[in-house]
Amino acid sequence: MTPMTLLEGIRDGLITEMNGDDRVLVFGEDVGRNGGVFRTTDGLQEMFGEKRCFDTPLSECGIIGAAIGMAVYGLRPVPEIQFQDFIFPAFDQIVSEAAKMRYRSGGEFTVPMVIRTPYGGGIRGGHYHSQSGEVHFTHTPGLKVVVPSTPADAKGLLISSIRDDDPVMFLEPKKIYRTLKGEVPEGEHAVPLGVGRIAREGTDCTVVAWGAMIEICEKAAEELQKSGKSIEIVDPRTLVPLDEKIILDSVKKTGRLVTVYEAPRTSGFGGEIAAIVAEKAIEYLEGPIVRVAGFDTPFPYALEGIYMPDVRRVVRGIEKTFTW
Amino acid sequence: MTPMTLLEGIRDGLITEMNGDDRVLVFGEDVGRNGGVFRTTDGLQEMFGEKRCFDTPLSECGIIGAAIGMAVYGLRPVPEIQFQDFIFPAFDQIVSEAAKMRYRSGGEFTVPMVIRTPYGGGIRGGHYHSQSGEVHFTHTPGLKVVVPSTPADAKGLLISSIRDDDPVMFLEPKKIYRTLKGEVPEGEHAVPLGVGRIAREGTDCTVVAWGAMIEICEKAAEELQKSGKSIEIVDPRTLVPLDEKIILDSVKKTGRLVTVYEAPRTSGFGGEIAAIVAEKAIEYLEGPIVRVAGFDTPFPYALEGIYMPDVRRVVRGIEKTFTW
Amino acid sequence: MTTNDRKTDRSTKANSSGTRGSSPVLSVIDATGKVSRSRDPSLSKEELLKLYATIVRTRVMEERALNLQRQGRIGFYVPCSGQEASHIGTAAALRDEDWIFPAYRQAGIPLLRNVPMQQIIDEWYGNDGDICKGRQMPVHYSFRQARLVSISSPISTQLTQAVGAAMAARYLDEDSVVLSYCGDGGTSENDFHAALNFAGVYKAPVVFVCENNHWAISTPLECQTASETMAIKAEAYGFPGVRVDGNDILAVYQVAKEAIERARKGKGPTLIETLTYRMGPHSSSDDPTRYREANEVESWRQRDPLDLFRKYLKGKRLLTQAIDDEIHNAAREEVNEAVKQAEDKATPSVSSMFEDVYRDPTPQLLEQRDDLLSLGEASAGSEGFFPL
Amino acid sequence: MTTNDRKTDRSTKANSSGTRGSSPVLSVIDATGKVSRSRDPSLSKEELLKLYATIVRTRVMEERALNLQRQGRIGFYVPCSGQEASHIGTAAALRDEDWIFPAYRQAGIPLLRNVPMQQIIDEWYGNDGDICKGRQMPVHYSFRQARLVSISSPISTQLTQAVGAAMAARYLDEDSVVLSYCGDGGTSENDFHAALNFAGVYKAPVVFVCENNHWAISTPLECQTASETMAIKAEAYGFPGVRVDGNDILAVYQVAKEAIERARKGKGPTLIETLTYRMGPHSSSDDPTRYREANEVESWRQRDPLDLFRKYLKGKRLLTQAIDDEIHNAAREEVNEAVKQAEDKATPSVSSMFEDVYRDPTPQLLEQRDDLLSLGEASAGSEGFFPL
Ligand SMILES: Cc1ncc(C[n+]2csc(CCOP(=O)(O)OP(=O)(O)O)c2C)c(N)n1
Ligand SMILES: Cc1ncc(C[n+]2csc(CCOP(=O)(O)OP(=O)(O)O)c2C)c(N)n1
Ligand SMILES: [Mg+2]
Ligand SMILES: [Mg+2]
Repeated sequence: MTPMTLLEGIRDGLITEMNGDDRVLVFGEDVGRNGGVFRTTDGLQEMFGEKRCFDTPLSECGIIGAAIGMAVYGLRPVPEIQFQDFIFPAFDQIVSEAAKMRYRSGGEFTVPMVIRTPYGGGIRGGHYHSQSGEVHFTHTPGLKVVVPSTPADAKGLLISSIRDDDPVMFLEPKKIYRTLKGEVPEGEHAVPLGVGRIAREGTDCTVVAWGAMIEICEKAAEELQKSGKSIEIVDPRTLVPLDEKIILDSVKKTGRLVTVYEAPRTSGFGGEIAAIVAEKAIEYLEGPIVRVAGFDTPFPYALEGIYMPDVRRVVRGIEKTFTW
Repeated sequence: MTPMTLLEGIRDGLITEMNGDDRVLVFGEDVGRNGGVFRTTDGLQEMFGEKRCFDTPLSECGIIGAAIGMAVYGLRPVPEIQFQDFIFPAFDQIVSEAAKMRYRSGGEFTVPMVIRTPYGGGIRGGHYHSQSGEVHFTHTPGLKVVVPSTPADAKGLLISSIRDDDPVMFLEPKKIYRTLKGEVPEGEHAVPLGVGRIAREGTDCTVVAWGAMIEICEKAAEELQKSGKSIEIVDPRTLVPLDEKIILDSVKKTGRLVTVYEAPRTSGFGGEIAAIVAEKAIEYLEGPIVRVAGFDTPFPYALEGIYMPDVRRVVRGIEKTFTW
Repeated sequence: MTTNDRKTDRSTKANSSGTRGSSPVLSVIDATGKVSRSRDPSLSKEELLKLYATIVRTRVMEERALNLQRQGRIGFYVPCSGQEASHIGTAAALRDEDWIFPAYRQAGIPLLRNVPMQQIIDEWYGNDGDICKGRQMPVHYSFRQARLVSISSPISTQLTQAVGAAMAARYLDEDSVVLSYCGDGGTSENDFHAALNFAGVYKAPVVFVCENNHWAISTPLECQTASETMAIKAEAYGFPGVRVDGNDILAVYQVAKEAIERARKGKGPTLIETLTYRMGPHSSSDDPTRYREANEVESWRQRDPLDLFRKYLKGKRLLTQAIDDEIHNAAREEVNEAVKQAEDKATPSVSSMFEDVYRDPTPQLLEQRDDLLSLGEASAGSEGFFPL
Repeated sequence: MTTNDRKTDRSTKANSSGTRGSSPVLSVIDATGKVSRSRDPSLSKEELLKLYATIVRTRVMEERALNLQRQGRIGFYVPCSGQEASHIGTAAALRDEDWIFPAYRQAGIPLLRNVPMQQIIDEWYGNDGDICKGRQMPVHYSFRQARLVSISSPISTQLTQAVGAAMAARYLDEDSVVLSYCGDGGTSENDFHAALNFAGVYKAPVVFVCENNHWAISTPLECQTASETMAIKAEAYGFPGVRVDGNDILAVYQVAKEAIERARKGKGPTLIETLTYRMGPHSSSDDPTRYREANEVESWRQRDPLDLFRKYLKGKRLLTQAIDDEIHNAAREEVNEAVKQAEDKATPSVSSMFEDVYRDPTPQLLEQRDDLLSLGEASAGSEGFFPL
C-alpha cells in the first residue's frame, strides 16, 4: 500500500497496464510532452516512448475515431479527452460507433477502449470545465460507465476498465484529483466493474452518490449523526453496469432514499436510481425519494459553490425523507 | 378544420410561419428540391424560393452551427436533421452553444431556432433510423423539447416553437407521420409549450407517454377497459418545460403510474417522470411505478416489433401496478 | 440561401478524360474500349476475368435485391450500379491481409473478397444465418473473414476508424494497408476532416477513396462544396490527392495500386477521387426523377463501367460471348439459390436481441430478456406473441 | 505514435517575411521599423495612434490580469501578448456595423471597439456589473454593443456560427461582413471544416482569421497538421487563403482590409493565416517551460508586435516618448480604476443564477430557486449560507 492522491492512483493504474500489456496506448491533447493538463499522464512519454504515449491534433472526433479503429484492429487504446465538456465533438463516434460495434457486427468486431476524462465541478471552471455528462453515456447501450471516488478505486477500476473487452467511459472527478488521498495497493489491483461499495454503513436512510459527491455526503452523514440519524452511503462505482442489488438491499434496510449528483437535476442519473427503487422496492419506502442535484441551468462560474450540492443541501434532502 | 396526417400538420405549420414571418428559413439535407426524404418540406422551395428553403452540404455540424449564427443575427431558422440518429455530429453545437448562448451572454444573445427531426422506431430503420434520443436534450438546460402526438398538435406546437425565443428540439414521431390522421385547424393555431393534455380520461392508473407511444397506450387502455380498469393517459406534449402538475394531479387521482417510452430503459425520460412522482406524490401511490420502455440494447432491425413497447407490454406494465 | 453561382457540369464529358481545371483525370480505357498502353496495369487474364465476373455478380445481385425489395420480401436496398469499377477496382489492388472500412455503397467488395453470396443475402433478410444477427438494415455488412469492417449508416465515421486501424498496423510493425471509402457528400462531414488530418500527421498507411458520384441523395455537387475537386482537398492535409475516371476499372486499379504501395512503403496516405455516377436511385426509398435530369443519367449510362470493361475485354479477345453468358448465368443461379435458402431461414431468436451488447450481458439485460420471454410464454397460446 | 518526421521551424526566421515553400508571407514593416511603401495601408495619424494605444492598453491590462490571478483575486486568465497586432489589425479593418465571432485570445478587440475597461474587468471578477452575470470564466466576453458575440470555450464552434451570421446578413440584404477567429489548433476541429465548407458553398461574406501561434497549449504545429500552411486549407473549400506576418500590424491590416472588402462585394470568403506567437503561457494554469525552448520564445520576443509598431511610428515621427508615456500611464490608470471598482462590486445574486436559461423561467427553475433561497434564509442566522 502506498498513499496516493486520486490522480496518482489513475497514473499508477495506467503505468501498471502499460507495463503489463504492449497493446495499451495512451494519447490525446497534451498528454505526451506536457503530461496532460492535470498531469495525469506525467512522465509516461519518457517511460514508454512516443509510440505509446503521444499528443494528437485538437480533434476529439479524430482521437476517438482513431481509437476505435485501433481497438478494432486489436490494440487497447486509452484516449484522454481533456475535459468531459469537450467530448461532444466526438459524441457521434462514441454513441453511434463504439457503443454499437459489437452488437451490429454480431460480435465480429469489438472496441476494447477506455475513454478517460475529467468531469464535474469544483475547480471554478465555469460552463465548460465543470459539467457532469454521465447520463449521455448511461443512456447509450454498449457503453460501460465508471466513476471512481477513492484513490484505490481509481487505480483498480481503471485497470479493470482497460482489461474489459468493451468500451468504457472512465469519468474522473477532477474536484478531488489532488485533494483526496488514500492508500493504494501496489502493482496488480483490479476492482471489478458492476460491484458497488458501501462507503458508510447506516440504518436510517440510504444515500446514493458517486465521484466527488461521496465526501459531501459523508460530511452530511456526520452532521446528521449528531441528531441521531444513521446514514448509509452507497457508491455504485460503476453506473453501467449498475449494482442494483446493493442499492435495493440498502433501501430495504433503511426505508429511505436520497440520490446526490452534480449534473442538472432533470434526467440526471439519480433520477434513474429513484425510478429503479420506485419500481422494485416502493413497498419498503417510508418517505419520498429525494434528489439533491445540480440545478437545471448551465454550470455557473461565480456561483459554482451554490450550484453544486453541498452539505447543507444534502442534509436537508435527507431530512425531507423523514419529515415531508 | 382540415383532415391531415401528422406530417401534413407539420408542413402546414411551416407554411403558416413562413407566410407570417420573413425571418423563418428552412434548410437541411435534401429539404429543398427533394422536399425532404419524408416530404415534410415538399413544395416549400417552389412556394418560398431558394433563399428561404434550401439544401445544405452533408454536415449536421454546419447546419446547426450556421443556424445558431443566423438566429443570433436575428433570423428564425428551422433547420432539419434528416434523422435524429444523425444529430450527433451537431451535438456539440446544440448542447455547448445553442443551449447556453442566452445564459452565458447574460441574455445579450439568443438562439430562437427550431431543430426539426424525425425520431423513433416503426419504419424498420434499424440501428440508425429508429432511435429516440430525447434525454440527451431534456438533460441540457437551455433547450426546450417538444414531441407532438396528433396532427393538430404537430402544427400548433411547431408554430409555438418557431415563435419561441429559445432553441427548441422538435422531435417528430416518424412512425405515425402518415398513419395518424386528424382534424387540423386552419391558419394560425398555436398550442402553448409547457401544457400537457389528457389524451384519455380514467380513474385507476395514470400512463404517461408521448409521440407514437400514445396510440399504443390507447389500445392498451381499450384492452384493459374490458376487465374494468379505467386508464388515464397523459401526453405531456413538451418534455421541457414539463407540465408536472397535469401528471401529479392525475397520479393523485389514480394512485398508480406507468411510463411508456421507446428509448432504452436506463436513463430514459420515463425514469425522470417516475423520479418526480416518487419525490412529490409518493404518498398517493398504491403500487410500484412501472416503466415500459425499449431495452438496453441498440435498436435492432429484424426484431424491431419486439423491441418497441407494444400493447401487450403496456397492458402487463399497467397490471403490475395493481398486482405486484 | 442560393448557393454559389458556380454551376457544375455533371455530364460525363466534363469528367471522362483529359483535364478539368488544373486537375488531370486519369483514364485508361477510351470510349471504344481501347487502352492507352503506357498506363495498362497489365493484369493477367484470370485477374481481369475475376474483376469482370465480380462486376457482373454485383450487378445481377443488385437487380435481384431491388426486385425483392419491391415485392416487400426485403426491407431496403442501396444499389451501386454504375459505381462497381470504382470500388472493385480500388479494392482489387489490395493484398488479402489489408483491411477495408467501407461506406454502404461498395457492394462488390465482399464478392471480390470471396464472401459467400449466402452470407450477403442472409444479411438482407436479417435471418438467423446473418452474421449480424438481423440487427442492421440490409447492406450494412460485417465480414471479419474478409477484413471488411462493420458498416454503419452515419456518414464518414469509418474514415477516422480506418486511420486508427492503419496507425495500429504501423504500431504493430505489420505492413498491411487500410482502404476506406466515402461519397462526395461524405467529404463534408466532421470525420472526413479529422481522418485526413490524422492520416497526414501520423503518416498512416491508409488510402481514402472518395467515390464522387456527383450526388448526395438529391444534393448536387455544387451544393456540397465549392472546392474545385475532391482530390485537391488532400493538400489541406499534406498528402497527395488524385482524380481518376471511376468508371474505368483499369485506371482505378492503377491509381489505387500506386497509392497502396506508397502507403505500404511508409510514404503516407493518398486521397483518390473516383469520378463516377450512381445510375439508380439513392436507395429503394428514393425517387431520383424528383431531382435529376433524364439526359444526365443517360449520358452516364453510355459510360456504364460494365459495358466499358466488356468492350475492353472483348477487344483484347479475353472474353467471348459464351463466357460472358456463362458468367451471367452462374451469377443468376448463385443469387437464386442464396435467396431461396435465405427465405427458408428463421428470424433470429428473441433472446439473441440481448446478446453482444457487451461481451457478457449485464444483470439488467438478463432481467429484461427474462421478463420479455415470460410474456411470450404467457400469451403464446392465444395469438402468438412473437410473430417474426 | 510518432508524428510525421517533418520538423517545422518555428523560429521567426522561417516566418518573418519572404516566402516559405510556395506560400508568400506578406510583411510590411521590416525589422528596423521601415515600411515597404507599396504596401503601406496609409492610415491617418489618428488611426495609427489608436491602433498603437489599443495594443498598449491590451498589454497593460493583461499584465495586471496575470498579477491579479497570481494573487488569487481573479480565477483565471488567458494572455494574448505577442498576438495583439494579429487580432487588432484584422478587426481594425472592419466597419462598425460588422460582426465579430472571436475565440478567447483576442483581448484587444473589445478595447478597439470601445468597450469600457470596466465592463471587461467586471467580467474577470464575475461580479454583478458583469454583463455575463458571473456565469463564465474570465475572458469569455459578450459585448453586444460592439457586435462581439459571446465567447465560449469549445474550440472553433464560433466559426460555423459566423458563417450563419454572414448568411443572415446576406439574406437580409445588409452589407455587413463577419470576422471570425481561431487558432492553429482550431483548424483541426469539426467546426473549422464545416464552417469553411459552408462559407464556400454559400459564398458567405465572412473572413476567417487563423492566428497561427505555432502552439496549441503544448502541441506544436507539426503535430497539428501535415499541411504545408494553414492558408492552403482554403483551397479545399474553393476560396483564397493568404499568409501574413501576424506581428506586423500594417501587413495584417492591409490583408484584412482586402479580404473584408472582397466579402462585402459578394465575392466570398477568405482565410487569413497570421503567423504569430504567444509570448506567455497558454493560460494562467499553464507552464510553457515544460514544452518549449527559451530561445524560441526569445527569438519571437525580438519581434514583439508592440516594439515593431513603436519603431515604425517613431521612425515616422508619429510617436514621441512623451506621448508614448502618456498612453502607457493612461492605460495603467484606466486599469487601476476599473480593478478598484470591480473589487467593490458584489457577487451576482443567487436568484440571478436561475435567470436567462430561457426567456421566461420554467416552473421547475422557479421551484429550484425558491427551494434554494428558503435554505439560505433558514440558515442565514447560523454560519451564513451564501458566502460569495
Ligand atoms: C450523419 C448522417 N447524416 C445524414 C445521413 C442520411 N444520408 C444517408 S446517405 C446520404 C447521402 C450520402 O451521399 P454521398 O456521401 O455522396 O454518398 P452516396 O450515397 O452518393 O454514395 C445522406 C444524407 C446519414 N446517413 N448520416
Ligand atoms: C473542443 C475543445 N477541446 C479541447 C479544449 C481545451 N483547449 C483549450 S485551448 C486549447 C488549445 C487551442 O490551441 P489553438 O487553437 O492553437 O489556440 P491558441 O490557444 O494557441 O490561441 C485546448 C486544447 C477546448 N477548449 N475545446
Ligand atoms: Mg454521392
Ligand atoms: Mg495556437
